[in-house]
Amino acid sequence: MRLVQGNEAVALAAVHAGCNFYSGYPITPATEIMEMMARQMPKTGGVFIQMEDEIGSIAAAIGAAWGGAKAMTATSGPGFSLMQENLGYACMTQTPVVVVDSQRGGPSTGLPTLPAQGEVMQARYGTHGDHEVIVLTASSVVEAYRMTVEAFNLSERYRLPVILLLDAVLSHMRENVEFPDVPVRERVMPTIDENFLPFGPDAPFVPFGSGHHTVVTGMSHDETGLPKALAGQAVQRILRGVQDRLAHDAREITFYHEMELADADIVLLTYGITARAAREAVGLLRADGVKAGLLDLQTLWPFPEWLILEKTQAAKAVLVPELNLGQYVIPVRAAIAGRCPVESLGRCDGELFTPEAMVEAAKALAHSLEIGGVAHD
Amino acid sequence: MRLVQGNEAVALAAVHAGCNFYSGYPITPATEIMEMMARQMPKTGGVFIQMEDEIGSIAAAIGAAWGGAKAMTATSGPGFSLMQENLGYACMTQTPVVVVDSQRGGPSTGLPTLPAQGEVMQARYGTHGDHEVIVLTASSVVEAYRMTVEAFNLSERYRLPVILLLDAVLSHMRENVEFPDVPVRERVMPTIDENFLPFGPDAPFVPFGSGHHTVVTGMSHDETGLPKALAGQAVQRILRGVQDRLAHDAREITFYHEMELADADIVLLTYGITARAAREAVGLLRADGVKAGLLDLQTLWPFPEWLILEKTQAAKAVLVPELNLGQYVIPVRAAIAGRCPVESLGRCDGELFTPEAMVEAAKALAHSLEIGGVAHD
Amino acid sequence: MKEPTLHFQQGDRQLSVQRDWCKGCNLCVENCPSHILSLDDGERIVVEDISRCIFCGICAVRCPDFVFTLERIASPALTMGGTA
Amino acid sequence: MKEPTLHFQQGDRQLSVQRDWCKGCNLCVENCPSHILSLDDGERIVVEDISRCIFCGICAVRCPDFVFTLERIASPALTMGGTA
Amino acid sequence: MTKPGIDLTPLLRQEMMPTVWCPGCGHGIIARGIATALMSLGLDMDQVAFVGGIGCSGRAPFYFDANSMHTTHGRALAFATGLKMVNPKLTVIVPMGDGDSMAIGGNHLIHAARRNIDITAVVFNNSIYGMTGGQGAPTSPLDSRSTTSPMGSIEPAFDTVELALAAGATYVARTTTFDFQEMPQLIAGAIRHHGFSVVEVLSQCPTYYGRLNKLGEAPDMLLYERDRTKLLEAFGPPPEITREEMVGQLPIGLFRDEERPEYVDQYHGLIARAGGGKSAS
Amino acid sequence: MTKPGIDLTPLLRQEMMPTVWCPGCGHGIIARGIATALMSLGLDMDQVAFVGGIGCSGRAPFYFDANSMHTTHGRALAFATGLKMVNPKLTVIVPMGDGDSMAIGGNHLIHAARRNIDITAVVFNNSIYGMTGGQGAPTSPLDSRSTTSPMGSIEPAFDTVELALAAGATYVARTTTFDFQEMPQLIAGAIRHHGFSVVEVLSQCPTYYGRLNKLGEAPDMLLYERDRTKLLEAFGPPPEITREEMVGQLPIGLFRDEERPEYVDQYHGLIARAGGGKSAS
Amino acid sequence: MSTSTTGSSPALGVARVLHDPLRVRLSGRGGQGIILAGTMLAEAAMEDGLYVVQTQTYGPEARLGASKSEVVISSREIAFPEVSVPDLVLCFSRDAYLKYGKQVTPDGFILLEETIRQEVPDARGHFLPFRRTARELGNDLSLNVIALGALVGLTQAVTRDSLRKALKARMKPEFLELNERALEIGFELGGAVPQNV
Amino acid sequence: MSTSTTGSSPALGVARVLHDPLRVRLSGRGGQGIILAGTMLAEAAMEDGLYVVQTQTYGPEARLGASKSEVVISSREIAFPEVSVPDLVLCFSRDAYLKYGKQVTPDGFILLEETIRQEVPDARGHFLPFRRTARELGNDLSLNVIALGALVGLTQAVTRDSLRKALKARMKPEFLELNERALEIGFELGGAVPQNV
Ligand SMILES: Cc1ncc(C[n+]2csc(CCOP(=O)(O)OP(=O)(O)O)c2C)c(N)n1
Ligand SMILES: Cc1ncc(C[n+]2csc(CCOP(=O)(O)OP(=O)(O)O)c2C)c(N)n1
Ligand code: SF4
Ligand code: SF4
Ligand code: SF4
Ligand code: SF4
Ligand code: SF4
Ligand code: SF4
Ligand SMILES: [Mg+2]
Ligand SMILES: [Mg+2]
Repeated sequence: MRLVQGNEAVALAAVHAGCNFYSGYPITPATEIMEMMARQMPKTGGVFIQMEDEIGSIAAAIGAAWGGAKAMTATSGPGFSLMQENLGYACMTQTPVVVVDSQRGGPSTGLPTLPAQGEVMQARYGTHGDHEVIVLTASSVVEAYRMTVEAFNLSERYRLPVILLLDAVLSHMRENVEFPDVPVRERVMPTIDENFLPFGPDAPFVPFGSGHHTVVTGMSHDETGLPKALAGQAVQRILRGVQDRLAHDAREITFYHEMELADADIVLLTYGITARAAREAVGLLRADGVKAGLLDLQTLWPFPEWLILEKTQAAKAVLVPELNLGQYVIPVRAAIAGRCPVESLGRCDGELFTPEAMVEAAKALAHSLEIGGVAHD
Repeated sequence: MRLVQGNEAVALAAVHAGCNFYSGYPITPATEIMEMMARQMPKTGGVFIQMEDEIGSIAAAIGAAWGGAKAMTATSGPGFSLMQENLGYACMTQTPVVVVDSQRGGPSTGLPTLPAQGEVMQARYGTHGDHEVIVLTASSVVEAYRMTVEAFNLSERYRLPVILLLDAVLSHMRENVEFPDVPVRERVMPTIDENFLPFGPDAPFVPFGSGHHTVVTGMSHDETGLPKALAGQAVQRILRGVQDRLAHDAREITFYHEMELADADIVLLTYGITARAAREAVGLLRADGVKAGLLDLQTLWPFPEWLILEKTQAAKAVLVPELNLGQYVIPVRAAIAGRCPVESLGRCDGELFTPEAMVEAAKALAHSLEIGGVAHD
Repeated sequence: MKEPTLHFQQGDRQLSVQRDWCKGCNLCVENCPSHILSLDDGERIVVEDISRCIFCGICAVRCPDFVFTLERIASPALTMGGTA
Repeated sequence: MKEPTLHFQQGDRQLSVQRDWCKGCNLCVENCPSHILSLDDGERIVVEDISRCIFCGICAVRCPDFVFTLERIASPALTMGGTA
Repeated sequence: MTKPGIDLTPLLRQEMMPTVWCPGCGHGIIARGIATALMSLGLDMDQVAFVGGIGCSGRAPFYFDANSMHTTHGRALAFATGLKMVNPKLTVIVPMGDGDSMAIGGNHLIHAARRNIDITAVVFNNSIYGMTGGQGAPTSPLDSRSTTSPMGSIEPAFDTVELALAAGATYVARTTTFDFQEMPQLIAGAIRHHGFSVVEVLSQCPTYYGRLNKLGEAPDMLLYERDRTKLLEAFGPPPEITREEMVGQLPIGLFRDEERPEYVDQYHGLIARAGGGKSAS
Repeated sequence: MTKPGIDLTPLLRQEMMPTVWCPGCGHGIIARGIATALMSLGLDMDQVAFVGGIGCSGRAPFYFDANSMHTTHGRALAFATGLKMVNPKLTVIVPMGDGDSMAIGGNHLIHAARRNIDITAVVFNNSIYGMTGGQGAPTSPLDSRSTTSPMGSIEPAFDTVELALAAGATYVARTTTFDFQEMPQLIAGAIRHHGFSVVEVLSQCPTYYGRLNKLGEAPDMLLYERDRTKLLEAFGPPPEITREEMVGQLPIGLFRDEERPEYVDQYHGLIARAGGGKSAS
Repeated sequence: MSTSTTGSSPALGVARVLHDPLRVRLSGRGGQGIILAGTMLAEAAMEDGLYVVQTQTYGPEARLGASKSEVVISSREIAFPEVSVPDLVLCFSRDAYLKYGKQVTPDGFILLEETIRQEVPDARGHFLPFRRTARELGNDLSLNVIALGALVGLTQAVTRDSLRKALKARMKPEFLELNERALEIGFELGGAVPQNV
Repeated sequence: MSTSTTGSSPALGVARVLHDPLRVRLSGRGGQGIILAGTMLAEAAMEDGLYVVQTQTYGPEARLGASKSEVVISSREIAFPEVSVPDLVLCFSRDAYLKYGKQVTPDGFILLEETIRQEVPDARGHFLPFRRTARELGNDLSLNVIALGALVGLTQAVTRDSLRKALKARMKPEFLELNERALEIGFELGGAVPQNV
């Protein structure tokens, strides 16, 4: 049992997951991850490098991945925006790399030390062009640890950049934790022959220096990696292929918690730090006779439509509290497609929702829909 | 009547709208806008500058706006990704500036010369943190002209960055056109006193050198512009204020075309270049007895939910063809909320949809829903 | 709650002290050639003995916080101690 | 459709020509000291008169397209004209 | 002009005082130097614009009662370029951190220098990232400690002066917060200079650089600055000494002050040639 | 080693030939120079990595049968830095365009130079943006024409060599595609050099730079290169000539070749000190 | 606010329109003037009072490989801007032929540069000596003008006068005379093709 | 895949818990060791076998202004990590008092640095001479340890032994002895406050 800060947990988890390359550029509230990696990497024989900016940080991480490392970088909003171009490069080149974004108030410099969830959509759509990414989030120090390890595991498994979204509160929060022993997906170097297709379906990730002279390009390319004719179709095939694999494995890659969903009239759908108040709110609501339940997502993208549909089947309303003006609520609404009302509860002033604020919103929603158990006062 | 290229139309429209500052960095397929501005600006006494990258381009444009210019920059996907951080700065500082993004296949370098619509969501959510932007699009050379002027007008009116989304086909396409005389919103320098609040509600945009010593910051700030205590609430007020103003003026700022919607069973909802094939498809479908109609949006964001609801009230299905794997269809689905099926038709291989492909998809949809008039073959 | 600026004069020289802006860094204290500056309990600057001040302005150029201003003023009325 | 590489030999020197890669830029044509290179109708390089070739390799270092290779080979069998 | 004897407070934005800077931070002394320079030049603050980046130093624009812009990290010079181009009458001063100007913003610095645009960049060089809490900067000396180089930096530091000279800046100077006479003088010279000027001011960050490198409090750090620098004789050209020799005797003074065609002028010449007479300015 | 007499085709990725470059483009000659250098050094292509940016020059990695990476515009050196750090056995060569390396990528260039990381940057300098169709570059000479400077450029050009030297590169050379003997030799020297090397090769772009500036076809442009450059005597230090004098006699040769602690080595020293013996390499 | 679809509505022109819309595809490799030719054809059609859309597909890769320029000409507004199956094809290089030159509507025409025959023995279409003619004329670069002339000489896709005007508008004065001659030679070349429609 | 909420579940400890959860707010200005104090308090609570969450609010602006560190201590898992109304407040500076030091639950305590009384005459709470004591001890920086000791001496929020252990774990050896003394002095200072609960 140790008292550990959120950012510290991420760094420790990365080391546990086999991370042996960290490149970064300081920014509040993510900096402690970098500072911890500056101490950890030399000790474990890994590489730490402070780059000239965030563009260089993610570029170096991708380069390191192709050099054979498990690579990570961490940043916050402004840096995350700068990383977008090269994040797309990682998608296009199917490079495993882990990117942590600790969200602070935005846009621009915004509220550098206060929490937000303003990058939920940016994490999915921030880079130009079609692409798939995996986006995880966490609401406690121990979960930050677990999700960091899973981020590495998923990035290895799917050869994709995986984004972990934290926020200013979680990054700086300390909790007493016992770290779970999360299994690590080790990278195995496959035996390859001259017919090896480095970008074939399900092809393993084979770094440089392996003997296969791989070509890695952000241009459209076919399974050999070369930018050839009909590249448009080739890239569509690759992008759709990734989409299909993720859809196929949806149940394995969707991490979530649930609470009292069986008979819930009102489902609170949360992610990240907001889940904590929601847990308390569900208790308070139940105590007040409102049948509330909680679906708390750790996997935000690929969008777990199947799960949301499954878990809200019997719901009479869904409430989506977010530290933004209503982002994730949109795909949720699209998924639920009118089967019940989906209400947004948003704020972007750098403050958390208290459990009481959620209770109030849930009650108002129940009231307006005349859902039983709410005193009509 | 002249034969004019899409990119040329944008440059000519910008000059018409009073643009007197252009900063940019070359990139296919947007480069001709820059090349034309390099010739036009010196002739009209405006400023043209080639910056060292796209980050610098949008920074210079924002700086120029505060110097008193009507400023524009143009780019394509990779450059648009790089601009995201400073786009957020423009949002936070309420700076009028026009950003053109001519979409090519992505992610990353992708398909540099082929069309796509992969930045529809990025244009809305690409920068970190909550914010509002106005995003316009066009499907013909004359519309590119009109929408460019409107982009300037709206950016003046709301002190917001306005994004114009083109694509590789439209940028490079030539059509014979007669340019309409689109009215220009001139910037008037208000008289200000010492109580002037440069970031007050509806405050006019007063550039530097006016005598008021304005403070412009990307940090959260209050109406004076200063980053003071309770800045979180201040920024939320500003962001919500912008949202409210745009919502209030929704009917004035939503540009669209419609075709045969009155009795349409199947509504094709398009934007940008895709609209052209859709127009032909509607004709073909009608000829085949399918009651199809078209809602073609020029204003993509703020999301015209009211319009979509109004125009699809009687529809039995909505089909959303996009040159991506399904982006805009998500908020459309959220808006329609189950009132009828909303189907995505997507591709990201650098090719356009032919009218025939749309007809086929519409018929399949009609067939699956057993909508009348479709031969069940 | 803003404290008024203190003004000290000698000949045509005036030393003004805006104590509110002081952060207690000791730069002036350690650089004053007359050793007449110190910090109070609230870690704000105090001019201990203005009579020993030579009105050199070193405190002004050393202070990062614009606490001191040394000016030549027109009317050379000698006023020791705070005037405001 | 790839055209076979041409090989010319003189003593232990061999000049190989990969015509397929030629883009007709004239760099070799204008730099060949023996003036024996020219472009055909398809704008591809032709060695007009290999007997006047001095096997200097200037064409190789001037060509941006790796069309020419001048090598020393082990067996100095003199073969004029294409061997493949 | 750099002697004591002026009231600078009219140049300050009173409602933002006191500054956010830590006790003893050299940035305030540089801000004072800039104010002194402005005062001595008698410029109308209506026509002065400050464009800062992000960092402790980037906050400087808040404290001047002028046209003030606080932009994004590293990009201030690009913003300033647009501003200056459309409004050449403005005196544009860009206070930059060392990370701001030479880590993330290095490219904009060298390009502004190349263009020789009439902007004055003042580099507040405290050899560290102050705002984010003491990480290494590209200006951190070899072996110096920071939170990202806890065992000492293994990266050679940039020499701001060398880089600015190589990139084409036409006025290049280095000074320190210790040098209260020269500093405002050099800044005033930079502002007067018609072209791109870089004035690097070595500044103390007692909170991070001082603490992590055991250099004592602010007063000690001023002496440290004195001891590690050496005035160029009679403001001459850069001396022919190696990087290694420079440690402990970093040259300070004015390294270049030369007239070359200025970018905005050049552009206005272009307008004239293109016949676009009704210039934006 | 730079004499004719070697078959370079085994080093080429046959299925990508012919290259995408225009007829007469100098980039192919530089590619040949790199191949010649590699051949002369006898390196195992399994242990050679090419990391290119975006631009005509950025395509070079496609044509070598090695580990090849074609990254994003301007960022190649940052990618290469990560790659080299985790796999120091790789010989890392970075072909860069002049826009790629000195417009958008200028910052990564100076930082790689500062760190002195063992990477060889070959700058394919054609004084223009080739790939996007002839826009001006930061290397375009004053008054030269491009599609974005139709009336002649008003921006002074960067001097790659000066910038690389100021930033700390330990091997710095300039040559041209005309100089078929020196060019591969200088590149080989750069690859052998342990530290950050920059070799700038002046290259002809007949399609845009040549056409827009009426310099004729590729053969004419080779002569143009010859005439505007002047060999440093005996590969000495950079000469003391002004920028203006340089026009028409741009110095070429080897400007610096000096040993300084290399970054990867330094980092491995740090690992040793930290006790993290099981190094990544 | 709903806006109208286009701002222009030219009067129906006088050209003999084979198909309406008429879809023309010009293809070749970079530097062969494909796009300029497409532009001039489009301007001529505009001069004839017709609607016109010209698009192009080229790439960095296409600088050597094949690129195309397409022109759609119609008496009505043109919705879909690209060409699925062209009515008229003009093709200057082997690669372009292989990629873009094989398909045509049943009653359409394919005009091919003569030398393609050597490189692609089974190529189908009308072979005309564009390149040789240009060389004989003394300017390799007039290839595209000759070919455009031939296309119009054969099909009257636009009126000759309009094309002459378009040429005049687009050509730099120093090259105009030469190209005017090239155009007339092209008309003749095209006029001599046996019309099997 | 559904995962469990936390990975830890400490045994219920022995500390006397005034409230469960107990919410403590420490505030002051930058450099006064607020966060370190919060961390040590949290570690002591952890040592006592309780759940604990420590959060902090500071900013670049707060380097001079007020910053706070909050600790929630509970025998059960802690959901909401921040503190709306604290049970215990420790406050070192005027600005911190004005921003964070005024609110407390009805039976809670507010401990204030003595000198605040001069700057805010109507300040309410128990005034203790943290600063003066630290200075007397010879190290201004032990302010936070003294105050933490006082808090625990008064309220027994955590056991003294646990806090001693936490201090030992966090302090650099060269400062340990001094701070151990500071802590004991703090315990005494706190123990002497009249307990009006
Ligand atoms: C894009 C981006 N990356 C990182 C940051 C975080 N950040 C703020 S200031 C700063 C560096 C401050 O150092 P310096 O520029 O030297 O200024 P100082 O604070 O030392 O004056 C950093 C990295 C940011 N705001 N934006
Ligand atoms: C972020 C970004 N901006 C712009 C571009 C467009 N672009 C591609 S190559 C290039 C410049 C090419 O010039 P240079 O680097 O000199 O290489 P060259 O083609 O001349 O060899 C540009 C601007 C891009 N791909 N990515
Ligand atoms: S003016 Fe001189 S003597 Fe007087 S207080 Fe200031 S430094 Fe000391
Ligand atoms: S130098 Fe200024 S801030 Fe520092 S103690 Fe003296 S008056 Fe106070
Ligand atoms: S080897 Fe020399 S002589 Fe022979 S073709 Fe080549 S350049 Fe001419
Ligand atoms: S130099 Fe090479 S590409 Fe050019 S003509 Fe000669 S063989 Fe062909
Ligand atoms: S952190 Fe350093 S640079 Fe920043 S204000 Fe404090 S002392 Fe100055
Ligand atoms: S455009 Fe210029 S640089 Fe690019 S391939 Fe062609 S000639 Fe070479
Ligand atoms: Mg700094
Ligand atoms: Mg170039």
